[in-house]
Amino acid sequence: MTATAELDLEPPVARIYGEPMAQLPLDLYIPPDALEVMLEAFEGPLDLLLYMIRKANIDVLDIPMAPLTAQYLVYVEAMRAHNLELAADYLVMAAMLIEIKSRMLLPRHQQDDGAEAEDPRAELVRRLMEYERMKIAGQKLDELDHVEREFFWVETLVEKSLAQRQPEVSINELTAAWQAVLRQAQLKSHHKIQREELSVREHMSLILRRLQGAEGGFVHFEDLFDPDMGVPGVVVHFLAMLELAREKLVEITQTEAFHPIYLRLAIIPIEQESEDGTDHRQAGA
Amino acid sequence: MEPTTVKRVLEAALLATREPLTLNELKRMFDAELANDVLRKLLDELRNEYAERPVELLQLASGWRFRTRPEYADYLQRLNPEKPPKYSRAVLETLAIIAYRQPVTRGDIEEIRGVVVNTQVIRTLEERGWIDVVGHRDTPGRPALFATTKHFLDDLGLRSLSELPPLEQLAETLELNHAN
Amino acid sequence: MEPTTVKRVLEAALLATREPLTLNELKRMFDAELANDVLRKLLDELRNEYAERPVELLQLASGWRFRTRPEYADYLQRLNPEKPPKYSRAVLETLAIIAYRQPVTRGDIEEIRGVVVNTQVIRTLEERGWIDVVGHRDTPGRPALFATTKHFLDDLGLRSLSELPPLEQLAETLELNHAN
Repeated sequence: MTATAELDLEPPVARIYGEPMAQLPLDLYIPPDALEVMLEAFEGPLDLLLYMIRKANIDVLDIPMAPLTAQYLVYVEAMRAHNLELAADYLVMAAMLIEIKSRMLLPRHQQDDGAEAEDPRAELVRRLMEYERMKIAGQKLDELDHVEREFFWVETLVEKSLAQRQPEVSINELTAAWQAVLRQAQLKSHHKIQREELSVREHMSLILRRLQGAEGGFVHFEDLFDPDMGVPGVVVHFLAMLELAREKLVEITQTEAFHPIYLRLAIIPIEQESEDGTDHRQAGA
Repeated sequence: MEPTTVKRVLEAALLATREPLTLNELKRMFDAELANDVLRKLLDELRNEYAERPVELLQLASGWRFRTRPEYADYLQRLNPEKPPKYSRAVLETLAIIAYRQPVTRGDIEEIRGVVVNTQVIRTLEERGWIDVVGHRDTPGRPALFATTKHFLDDLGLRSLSELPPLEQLAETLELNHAN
Repeated sequence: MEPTTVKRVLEAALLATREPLTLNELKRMFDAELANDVLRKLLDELRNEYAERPVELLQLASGWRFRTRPEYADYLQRLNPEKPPKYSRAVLETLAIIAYRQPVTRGDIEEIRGVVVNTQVIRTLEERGWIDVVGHRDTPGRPALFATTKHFLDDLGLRSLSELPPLEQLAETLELNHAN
């Protein structure tokens, strides 16, 4: 807006308030480049009008329409004369100003309800004031602290490597997967899926795991039973043992009748990590 | 869990977050139920603990977050090779109209500014995530109604629209004049 | 500029940065020349000031940055509504077969599923600690026998495998489904 300061607005308009209006200087000179800058500097006709009013220190609530309109038209005419592309908004405003000015010349009639007729300038004043309010509000918004300008968000790193998320599996997902397996197996062939108590299979694993950890490989038959199992537990455990024998996964040995019964894995794991960390092979059974 | 431990967890979360955290989100971190007033008290304590530090805990439109205090901006700017965007008057005035007069249509904005609103102006604000369409007015063409977002308030470090600078009181003089 | 002010500026920068900051970048914020040893001393002091806080100042390969202490990771994770990763169908079905038919060999699993079992599938379950080798079958090649572990039961919140829906019941629903 630096160039607009050269537009000497004050003499003709400032003095008209309360005084007979002075003639607009006919030799008002606006340099073309200043006009160009002006056109860019103003956000539209309301902004231009507001500038003229504020610059001339006119009371917004009592705008002298004749000199303001004249002044405005001088600007618009100057812009046109310099072949500047004039936004239609400026011409619409010119028409509006001329209309208000002419209505000001007519005597104001009382309305039927006795209320005084509205000032022809009222709408223009309302718009000017609302625009000015928003113009100032825009400047104030700009003056507020903005992120990445006046402040920055704090954003420390989060150590994630220690907390890698593992997939979760629900019981439902697991059984659904098993159902899918069964369905496929049934569809595919006559592959027989035995209906077996799941706990038997679980105890089979328990026994195998126990035998695996046994010193020397042999475990006393009775030692494999935990009294805490209760009767159903013991039965399931025994069934599991028989199933393991049937599947040739364990060997059950007894040297003579009524002698202790021993169990061991049918196969001793071929590779075991020894204490010193080197591999050493154990003979199979 | 000790209140101090809870406070340290809150602190860790608020220092590390990439978005403001709501009370409900903060609560989600704990197994035990945490009452809102307890949480608020701890957040208040936390804010006080940072009184001497160059960062401050802020309550924003969409939650709580730490930010650097504005007096450090000049130094921190030097780390940023990118200059923060400078908005034109058209953008700022349009933003002000949407912020103070929301929800508004493009026509409303044009009426107030007295000029056609460039599409780029609206797009700039939308891309920044500061405004969005919240509905359509039931008039011919069903024009979109624009409003400011929580993100806009967050970016200005504000909790609500009521914290925006008050409008100039020009209107009152006008009304007074009419009353006479 | 007071060393304390310099330290506060460093603190603000290191808390707000999204990338680790090098000493040179940190120096860029100040008009006055800052010697490396002075800078290091201030960073050391800063690190000590945060001894009691849930974030720590770290020197990483590419520079300095604050990071939340690892012990808060579990809490912070609950803030992220990130979906937990999922196991593939192959992994789930293999796990189901091992759970319901244990002890089984890889050959058993392949026979039931009708497809070759990828080594990676078995390894995934082993690494998770959900299955292990409980023996070997006395057949050529002495294949390993897999069973589910106690850890598996713990992770699924089961006391024993018998708490899984029984096979009988599953078979019935299956037949019912087929009947329909």
